Amino acid sequence: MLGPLQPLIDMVTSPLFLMIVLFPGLTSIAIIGALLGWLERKVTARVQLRIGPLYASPAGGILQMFADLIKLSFKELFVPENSDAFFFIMAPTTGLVIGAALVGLIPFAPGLQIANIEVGLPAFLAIITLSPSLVLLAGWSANSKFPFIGGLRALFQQTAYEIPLWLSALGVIMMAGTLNLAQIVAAQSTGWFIIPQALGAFIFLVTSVAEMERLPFDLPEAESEIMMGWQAEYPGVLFLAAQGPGFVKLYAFSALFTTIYLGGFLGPSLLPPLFWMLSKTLVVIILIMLLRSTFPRVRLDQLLRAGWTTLLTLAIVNIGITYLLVVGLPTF
Amino acid sequence: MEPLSSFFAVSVILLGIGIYGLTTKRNAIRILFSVELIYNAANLNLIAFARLRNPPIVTGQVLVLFTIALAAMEAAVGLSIIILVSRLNAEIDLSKLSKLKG
Amino acid sequence: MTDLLFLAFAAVTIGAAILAIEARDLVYGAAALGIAFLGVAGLFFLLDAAYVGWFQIAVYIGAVVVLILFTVMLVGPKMGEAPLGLKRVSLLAAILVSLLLGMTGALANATAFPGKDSCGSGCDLYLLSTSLLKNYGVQLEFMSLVMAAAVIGALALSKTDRGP
Amino acid sequence: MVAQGIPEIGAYIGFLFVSTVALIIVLKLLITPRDPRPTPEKKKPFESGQIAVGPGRTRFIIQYYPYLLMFVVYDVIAMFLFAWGLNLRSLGEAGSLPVLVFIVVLLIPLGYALHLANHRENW
Repeated sequence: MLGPLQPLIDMVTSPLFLMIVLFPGLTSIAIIGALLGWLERKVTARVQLRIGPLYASPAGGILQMFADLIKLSFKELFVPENSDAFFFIMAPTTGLVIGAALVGLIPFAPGLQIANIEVGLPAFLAIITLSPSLVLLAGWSANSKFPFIGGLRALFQQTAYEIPLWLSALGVIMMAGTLNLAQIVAAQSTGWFIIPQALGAFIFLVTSVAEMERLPFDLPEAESEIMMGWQAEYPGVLFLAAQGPGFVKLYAFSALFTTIYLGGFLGPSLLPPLFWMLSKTLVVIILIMLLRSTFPRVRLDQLLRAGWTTLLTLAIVNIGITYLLVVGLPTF
Repeated sequence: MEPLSSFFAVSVILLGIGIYGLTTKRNAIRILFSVELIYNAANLNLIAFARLRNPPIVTGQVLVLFTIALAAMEAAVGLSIIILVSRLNAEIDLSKLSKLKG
Repeated sequence: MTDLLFLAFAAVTIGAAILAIEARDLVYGAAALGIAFLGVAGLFFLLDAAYVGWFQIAVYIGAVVVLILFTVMLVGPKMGEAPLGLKRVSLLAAILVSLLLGMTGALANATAFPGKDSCGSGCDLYLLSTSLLKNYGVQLEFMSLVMAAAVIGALALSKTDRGP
Repeated sequence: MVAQGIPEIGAYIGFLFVSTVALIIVLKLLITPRDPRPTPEKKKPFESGQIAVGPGRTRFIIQYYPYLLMFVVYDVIAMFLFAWGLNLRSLGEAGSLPVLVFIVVLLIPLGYALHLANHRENW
């Protein structure tokens, strides 16, 4: 009876499709992104002795971001004059896809991973490198001053912090001897990598905050200087598409930090692995949010110089320490 | 499974496009694009030919790592030269840059 | 499935390569070049060279295309747009390209090339690493010298005595 | 089962891309007002309430260009080091010697770049 529909039903009920659409996939990304927005506003408000979102639901305004989302969706959509319409629309959309693609590489629990590829960690980092060119194109396409300055700042900042990010992740690879994220988690069953890799974890956290363009490294958007930077001209849904990757990247980077330094889904078997993974990720997210409300913004030249001198040197020192830990003292 | 020859076909077409750009364009940046396309054609060929061996060998991939690195260096130096030339001459059309002819 | 993926990647690569050469605006040309690199990376994945594919994405699209886009925006997208005016050369190039395409047709018909089967040890990541360091260690040193020369040369070239 | 290539991540990215584009198109069709003609003032570039003067793509930050060049080179180096790091245990000390020389040689241009940076005002 179902004859012609059978392949379709098979496809929809296959585990991969369910993963893509439901858990680590699209629906969860949208919901988690909105909840992270709420959490960030609440945490920042608590640090600054304010109340934060309050009205949009019975439970402390937890639906505030969903309300904002609906409001933004109903704003009028237009393209500013003299701007390059193709790149203006394509850049934030592709940026959203790239941000969301990161989540697919993370093992949330044994078997609960969309793509378990052999070179998972370089794949994650290589997908990250696609975002500077998109941000530059977005800033260029608007043909306006603030977006262009913001795009250039984003370009320099993200390229400067990518190298320390790669080199701090190299320490984990040297310890684990594999590039596969699930196997990196398995290698931590004898001890989390944050203890031998404390320096690397610190560099990774700082550089990933810079890659996400969050305070204290939010120069590309700096509201008080260049009015949201490269996002200044975006109306309605496109503004949503430009803002969304920030929260999705926060989620993905925190999950990656948990995976490679905090033992991922490993934990006492009283509770399911997924619980350990998500609770550790939540701790990392709250840590990054507290960074935001604690430190003041830095200047662009200070930022770039710190990235290319201090952090790069620390990353190379970390590689040396890891080499000694794994191979032992050289015997020339 | 498509035969490996189709990969060679893509490689040859890329090479053709690169040579076409190299011969007809006079913009320095456009010529750099053509060179990069030719590099990519060569890389594709190397990897496909490494798969052609029975059993396949890994040397092709190692060579491609070196080629990609060299192409990146070439782009870095080439683009610095282009920026310098455009500052000195306000022009990057290679047919009009004839100062060195004396 | 692989057939469809191969056709998609090949079409994207070739179309984007043509666009990169022919696009009126250089910014579009640079973006198309990035997409062509992405297509080549996809072909690398189909040949089971996953590490090289991600290397290609990180280096070419992450770094080289960004540098090209920055340079194009700095130099000005419209600068250096000379009319072609090279009828004979372009005719020669067209003949050359069609010869190459004809060779392609001959290649595609040849039965000398077997279909690709399982890759086995030819695509092993650890073997790649060992081969790179054990058999090509000296070449790696020369590579580092080339890189050092390239950085120093590029920095010296872009050094300006004037202010920004 | 560890997959070598892309089928899964490719399907995921493709699905994401198609659904995002579809979402945007559908939302645009659903949402845009009946008479979607923005007024000329609305389409002007944003400049904090002022009327924009001069070209939009202005104030090019050129002084950090050397950082971009260094990024290209160090990206390549990081990828080479990844290929070394994953096999460190079996390579051991003898196999790692080329990479140690590699790292030392590449610290020279970094030193040169930072030497330049100290002699310039901005970076």
